[in-house]
Amino acid sequence: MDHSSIAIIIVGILLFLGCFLIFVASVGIVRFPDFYSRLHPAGKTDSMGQAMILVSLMIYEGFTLATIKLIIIVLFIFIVNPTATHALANAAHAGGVVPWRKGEKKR
Amino acid sequence: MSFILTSIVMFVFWMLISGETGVIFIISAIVASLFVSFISHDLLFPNKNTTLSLKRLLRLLKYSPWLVWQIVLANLDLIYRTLHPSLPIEPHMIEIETDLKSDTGITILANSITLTPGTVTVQARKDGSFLVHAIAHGPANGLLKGTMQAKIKAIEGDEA
Amino acid sequence: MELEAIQSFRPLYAMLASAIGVLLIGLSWEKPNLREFWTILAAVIKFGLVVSMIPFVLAGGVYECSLFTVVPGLDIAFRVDALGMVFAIIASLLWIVTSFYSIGYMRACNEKNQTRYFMCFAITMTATIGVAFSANMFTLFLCYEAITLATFPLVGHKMTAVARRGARIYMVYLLGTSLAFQLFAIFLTYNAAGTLDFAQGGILTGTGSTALLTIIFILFMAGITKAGMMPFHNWLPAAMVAPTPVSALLHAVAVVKAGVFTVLRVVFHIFGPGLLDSLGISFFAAYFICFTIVMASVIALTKDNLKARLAYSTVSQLAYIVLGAVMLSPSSMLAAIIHIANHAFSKITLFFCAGHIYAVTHKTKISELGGIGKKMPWTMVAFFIASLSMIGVPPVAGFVTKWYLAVGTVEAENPIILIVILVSTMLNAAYFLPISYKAFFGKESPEDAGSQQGSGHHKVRELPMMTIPLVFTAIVSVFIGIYPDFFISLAQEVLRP
Amino acid sequence: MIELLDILLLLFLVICAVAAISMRDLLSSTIVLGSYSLFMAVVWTRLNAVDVAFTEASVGAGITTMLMLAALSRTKRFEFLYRKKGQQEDPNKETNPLLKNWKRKRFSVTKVSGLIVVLLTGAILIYGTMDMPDFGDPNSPSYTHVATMYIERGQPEVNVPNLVTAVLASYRGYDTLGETIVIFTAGIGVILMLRKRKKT
Amino acid sequence: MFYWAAIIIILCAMLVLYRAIKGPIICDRVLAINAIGTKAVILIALSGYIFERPHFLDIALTYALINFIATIAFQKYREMGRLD
Amino acid sequence: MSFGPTTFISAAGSTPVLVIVIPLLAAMLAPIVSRIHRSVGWYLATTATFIAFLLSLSLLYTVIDGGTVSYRMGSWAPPMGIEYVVSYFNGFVLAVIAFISFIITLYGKKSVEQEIPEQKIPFFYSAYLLFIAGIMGIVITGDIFNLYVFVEITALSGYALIAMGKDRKALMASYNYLILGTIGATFLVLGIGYLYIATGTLNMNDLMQRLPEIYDSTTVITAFAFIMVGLCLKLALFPLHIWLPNVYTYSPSIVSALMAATSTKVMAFVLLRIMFTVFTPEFVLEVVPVTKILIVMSCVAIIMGSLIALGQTNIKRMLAYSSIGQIGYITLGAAIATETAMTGSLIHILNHALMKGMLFMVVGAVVYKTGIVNIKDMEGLGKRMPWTMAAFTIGAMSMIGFPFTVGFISKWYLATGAIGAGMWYLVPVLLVSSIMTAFYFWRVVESVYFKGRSARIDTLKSPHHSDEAPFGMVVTTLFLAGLCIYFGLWASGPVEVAKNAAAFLLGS
Amino acid sequence: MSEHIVIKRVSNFIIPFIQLFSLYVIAHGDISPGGGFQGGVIFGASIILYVIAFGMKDGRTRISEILTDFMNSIGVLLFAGIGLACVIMGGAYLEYTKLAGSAGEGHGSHAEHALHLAGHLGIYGIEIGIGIVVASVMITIFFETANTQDDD
Amino acid sequence: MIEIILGKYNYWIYIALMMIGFYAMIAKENLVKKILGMNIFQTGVILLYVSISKVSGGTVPIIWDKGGPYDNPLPHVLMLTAIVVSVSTTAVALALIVRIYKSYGTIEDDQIVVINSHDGDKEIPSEKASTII
Ligand code: NA
Ligand code: NA
Repeated sequence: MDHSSIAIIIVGILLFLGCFLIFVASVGIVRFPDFYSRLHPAGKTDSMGQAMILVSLMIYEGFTLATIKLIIIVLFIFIVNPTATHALANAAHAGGVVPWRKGEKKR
Repeated sequence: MSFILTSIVMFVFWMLISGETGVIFIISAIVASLFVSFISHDLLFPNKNTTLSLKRLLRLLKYSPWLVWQIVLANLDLIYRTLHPSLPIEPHMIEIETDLKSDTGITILANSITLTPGTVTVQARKDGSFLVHAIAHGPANGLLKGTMQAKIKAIEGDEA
Repeated sequence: MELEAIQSFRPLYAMLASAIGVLLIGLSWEKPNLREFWTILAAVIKFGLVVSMIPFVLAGGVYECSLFTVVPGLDIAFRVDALGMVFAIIASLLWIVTSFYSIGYMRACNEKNQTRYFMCFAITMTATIGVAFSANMFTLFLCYEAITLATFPLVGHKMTAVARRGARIYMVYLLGTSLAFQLFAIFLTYNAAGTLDFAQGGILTGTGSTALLTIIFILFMAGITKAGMMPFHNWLPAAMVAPTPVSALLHAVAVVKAGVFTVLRVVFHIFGPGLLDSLGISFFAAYFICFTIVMASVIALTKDNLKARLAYSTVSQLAYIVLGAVMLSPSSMLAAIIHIANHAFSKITLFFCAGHIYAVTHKTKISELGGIGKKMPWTMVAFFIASLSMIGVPPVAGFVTKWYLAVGTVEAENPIILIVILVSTMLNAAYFLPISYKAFFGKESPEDAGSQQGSGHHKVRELPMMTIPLVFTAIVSVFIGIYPDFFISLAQEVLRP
Repeated sequence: MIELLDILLLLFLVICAVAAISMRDLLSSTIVLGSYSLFMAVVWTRLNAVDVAFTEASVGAGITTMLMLAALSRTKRFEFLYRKKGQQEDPNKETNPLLKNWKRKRFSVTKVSGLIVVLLTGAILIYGTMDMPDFGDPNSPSYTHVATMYIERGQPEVNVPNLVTAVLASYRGYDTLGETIVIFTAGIGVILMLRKRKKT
Repeated sequence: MFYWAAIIIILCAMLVLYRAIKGPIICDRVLAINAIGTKAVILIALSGYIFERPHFLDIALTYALINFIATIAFQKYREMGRLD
Repeated sequence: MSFGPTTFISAAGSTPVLVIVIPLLAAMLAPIVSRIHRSVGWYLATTATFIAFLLSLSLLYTVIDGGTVSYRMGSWAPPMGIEYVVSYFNGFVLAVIAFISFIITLYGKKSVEQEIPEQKIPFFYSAYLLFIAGIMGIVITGDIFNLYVFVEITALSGYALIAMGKDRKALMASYNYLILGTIGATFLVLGIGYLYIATGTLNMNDLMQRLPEIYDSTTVITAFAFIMVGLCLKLALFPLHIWLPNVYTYSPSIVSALMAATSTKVMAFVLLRIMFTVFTPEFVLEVVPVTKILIVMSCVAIIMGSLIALGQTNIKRMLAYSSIGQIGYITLGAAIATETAMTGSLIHILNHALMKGMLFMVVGAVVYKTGIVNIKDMEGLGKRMPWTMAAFTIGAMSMIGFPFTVGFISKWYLATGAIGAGMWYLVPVLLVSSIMTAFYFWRVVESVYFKGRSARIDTLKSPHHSDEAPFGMVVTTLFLAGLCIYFGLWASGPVEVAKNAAAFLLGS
Repeated sequence: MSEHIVIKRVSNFIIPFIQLFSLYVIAHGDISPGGGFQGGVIFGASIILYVIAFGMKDGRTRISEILTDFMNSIGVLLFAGIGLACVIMGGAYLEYTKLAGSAGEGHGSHAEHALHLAGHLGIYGIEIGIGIVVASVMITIFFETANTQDDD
Repeated sequence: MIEIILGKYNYWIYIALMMIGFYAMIAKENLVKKILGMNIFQTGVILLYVSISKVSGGTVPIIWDKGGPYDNPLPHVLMLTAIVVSVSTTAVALALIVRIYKSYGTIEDDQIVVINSHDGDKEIPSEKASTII
């Protein structure tokens, strides 16, 4: 196995993991009972999946200009996504949305 | 000072995303960096004390590996909760108090909370208190232990 | 024989005389005497210019004046030939007379907006001479429409609701039909003939199918509503709301004569008698016109309002002219041309009389005219003379027309029309003679007699400013009845093959 | 484009479009339209239209949504809909007395005729596709005529590798000037309509 | 490989779209759209590699930024009822 | 940079682009320089439109002398680059548009000062100039997509201008126009797209070369249909006219005048241009029976426009419906597709621009002085505003088609063209519409002159002296009125140009 | 929004990067996707983000109304002016190579270089012009549309 | 038939998108909805154009060392313009809607018609009319 095929395998694994995370996040967004709880998969799992796919692309690409851009994208995602999640939570809170409690009806 | 620093950051950023080295591009890079710095240097470094900002940046770099690890944990936790047929969650709100003073510190903590296991920052207040939504009691307790707060307090330092 | 044609601006000058008059009248709106002076001066100059062209025209010559080309095929051009001369001479002469009469009438009745009145009058005369001297159908149409526009303010002069209504009907009929039918006919004519210039013998010969030409003819007849043919005659009685000098102008000089003149132009110089004859539509037209003649007379009989009766009389008399033209026999066509003149002088006399009666006594109904002949002898004598002309009693002008018309029916071998003419003559007598009878032998109505005794200043007196014109036109009526040679020679000039 | 990926993308777009126009809450509509726009850009990257995708990314998802939000913040959030008896009250309380007793009809002429017009238009458009070259046909007139000139001569003549930029800035630079003026005009228009009187 | 990844992501996006359309509260929709946005970013980045032309990264970067701005705008609108 | 003789020559050779760019530059400058003084905007607009007018005239003369002028943007050869083509046909329309715009600008100073809030005047003039530049761009571009761009510039500036009307209905007018205008423009761009798919080019000449061999392609036919419908929406052909009446009624006076005089006419022009110079007469006459449909639609437009105008009480709305009828004249002439009828159609672009522009200017003057828009309130206005009302009367007569006005010339060519093409049955349509026009215009003229002052006028002070509109407004209005008569009597010049243009369109 | 520390701080942090990125997009329009239009929009978006995070008043102190009004025009003037400059230099409208003037005449590599440079700078110039207009107009439109100052 | 469907179905999806937007534009009463529809309509058109540019095996029309075939750049350029027009129109339309809401208190077309019908044909307010005359 040469260097590039190892890289490809790693790329594949990361890609798969990324897709899996995104899938989980999507399921979470659909499945969780209320808005606040949905924030968790949307804010974390999604970003993580996104990052993994981008990292797989970095490895695929090798060290080029595009890799730097990918890194920058990942960094931005980690700065921006939690802020967006927070902003949404904040908006809901300001709008008087009450968190779901165990045992309530799903909404 | 913040002007020059911003210019440099911007120039480096440009060169990282561009990579072009033609004369026109370099001139453009310089002009653009100066221009952005001119209109927005106070945004990037709102704190007058730029040395402090730089110090904080270095401390933040030291902090980030731990954060990445926490994020990984958070995801594992969420995967479990999401895919479990019975959806084992007990969402609730918690209040936490910190002695963070700077906006940057509060921001980093708020986003760290959001990124890490089972917690999302709902409100971050000027006085360093936070309203957090936790997906279950486990993650909430982890946050209440205060490990993260301490680490971020270390980034912020006592200078402010 | 080729007509001798000379280029001259004289026809244009004849029009300009009144056109400049319009400006001068408008500018001297603050000084009524000066204003009226301009009117008279313009009328006299215009008449002089027209008269100056008579000898050459009588000698078979033609004045031509091509002004400019609007677009290829549409020229503004003027041309003085015998037919135009007949109309122009009547119109310009009667303008002088009418002007005097108008001055008297307007001042007697204290009408408002007199400046507008005289300006519109002058514009109307400019356009009328334009109609007379047009060298082609486009120029004629332009002037024809200008007459409509310029007379609208005259008809609606009083600006009351009734006046506006009358004026609106006037406008709707004249404008509507000319835009709908006459213009259509012009489009078709141009398309068929490639030109709109009047020419001896017509321009449409051999240009289109019989059906097309028939349609064109019908459209022309329907479109020239100024000629007052039924069923498009209603504007005439409606326009009676106008001040009487305007009615005189409409019914004797400018408007209706422009209409029948246009019919003659169409018959003689667009179609040409030859073509019309070959189309074989003229007799249908003639019967149609006979209907107008009889119907209008019958309606006139029923009218108590003097001006209304005169209006229907006009409808009937104009029909003579058109009838003469479409019968296409030499004498009938001659009758048509000279009746323009004959009817003009007689009918204007009648209207002048009606206006005079109104101005002096404020009476409009025939039933109120008992005994008026004693108070207004000059007027009623003139009225009587003009009535005779209408009926066709020698030696007054109308007789000449009827004579030639009768001869024409014989030439055309159409006894039915002859009978119609006879019937209509009787009808004419039936609605005109009672008026004179009542005027001279009828009894005054009691209120009149009472009021006359009560107050001295209400005494009826004839106004010289109005009496002189009507006496003059009555005399002319008789004169051209005795000496019809002048108009006959002009008519023969028109009809010369 | 016969691939699964593209079918899914287009399906996504259609769902978004239908949802956007049928939602009652205009804010939701705007948001769904935002996701429509996001995926539209993905379609364009699939079609290799990078510049278009870039523009859509910045305009469709960003500016348009922002402007919609701004406009909604100054008008009403909910569309007025036909309601059956007993249904929920209109969240926009009606204040205009003229409209107190006014009710919207279930099927208006506008709706029915609109549907007919739309179906007709669509049918004609589909009729027009019958003689179109197949998707991606390299022998289609649109590719063999002017496009080939741009592709072959663009780089040597204009000296710009991005052919879109070459065409946009040079060959059809005048169009682009027009486009710039369109933007300017929109700016002037909005100023004319919305700028307040300065306080004196 | 990238192609199938893209397909999975689109399917996920459709899943999330359900939430965007269903709501129930407006914040749910925004959250869903935010998640769809991240998927769009990945799809665009992946496209570049499907076609072997990594020109698309600028677009992906733009997306990440713009999506953020829209979310912040929404937050402000929800809280203040206005954007200024 | 050297400003030698080359500069002059190249600038002179660049007239086709300068005629557009100069108003554009003025539009850019207007918001900036108007900060100096509030009337600078007007001076700028006047100067720019005047220069554009001069340039368009010189362009027209160049075309008359030396034939069609082609200008290549960036020197790129046509199918690749954008080309401006000035022929007899559009050179004529360009000059008309430039002239009318100049006159209306000259007229509008006071009116704008009254109707537009002061701090918005600079932006108003900017949008105004953009509108004019857009319209002129539409006229002379030789590239079909560039046409769309200019259509949108015109449309967008138009929406803003309309919305400046004082009545709140102006807003809805603008909005409805925006929706329908966008549908029209989108149809246009769809059609252009289909054409592009079928031919691979956007240049009009090139399209004309490449289209004939694929005339029976469904793509081409659909393209044509969509372009037609799109343009008919923009030019407000009868069933698609619904946006127009409110737009003309509630816009600021000067905008009503400008739009009435230029915009729909230019769209009609584009219709002709695409029908005959992108497609060919054979296509529209034989391949697709579009002329037959268009004839029917035009007749309906002529009759319905006039009919609805009869019932109006608002003078601006009456004029608007009258415009809808008059647009039918233009399309009718095009649909008959003979040289004479086409001449009528083209000359009517000029004539209607003169008449309708002038009539709206009259209404603007009346609104300026009295605020009156209801016909009933105009009673007795003839004494108060004699010159303005004289102009109105002339305009009315021209609309009716009196033989010494421009209206007659149009009717003459349309009617003789129709008869010449064997379609004599169209003449009654023209004539009936003339009569209806006479009805609704004469009603106004009558109440203006032959009625006492309306209660509304009586409430305004100083009834004794005439209260004419400001000098600038009256003079420009009368000037156009004069032209209505001048070109009604000396029509040979424009008719000659129109005839050549018609011949050019019909490819003979 | 005094309480929204996180949003403000993060906005503060990324706005300069967005702005620089927008300039980068404009400058690289000829070799990669993007250009004046996209860059302008992104720049405008950065200001919009600022306004959303800090309010209209702060936004207007940073970018004043007069400035945007001027920039709206300046951008188009730059574009149209480059076109006009080409005309003045004896070429057709927007014929950028004519900007090389006399340096572009002749056949040598020097002349060719000058022509290339002129063409390049011309395109660059108009991209900047587009960028200015678009950014400024986007800001203007957002400011005007979002401004609730006079609303009830 | 199958070939036609396979070759053209993508066009049909674009047409479906356009028609969804078009329907909203003409049949919806809410003014904002119309604008949403307009956006969808226009993106449909843009999609049609952009799909023309695709050529099988083609790549992004940016010259690179691996060579072509490149996709047709022209529709991309045209559609940049179309997007710009679309956003400009949207901006103007939204500004109008804001004004309409301020003066009518509603943004439903049919409600505004009702309000307008009660408005009558009012005169154009003329500030100076009374002072000048
Ligand atoms: Na229009
Ligand atoms: Na580019």
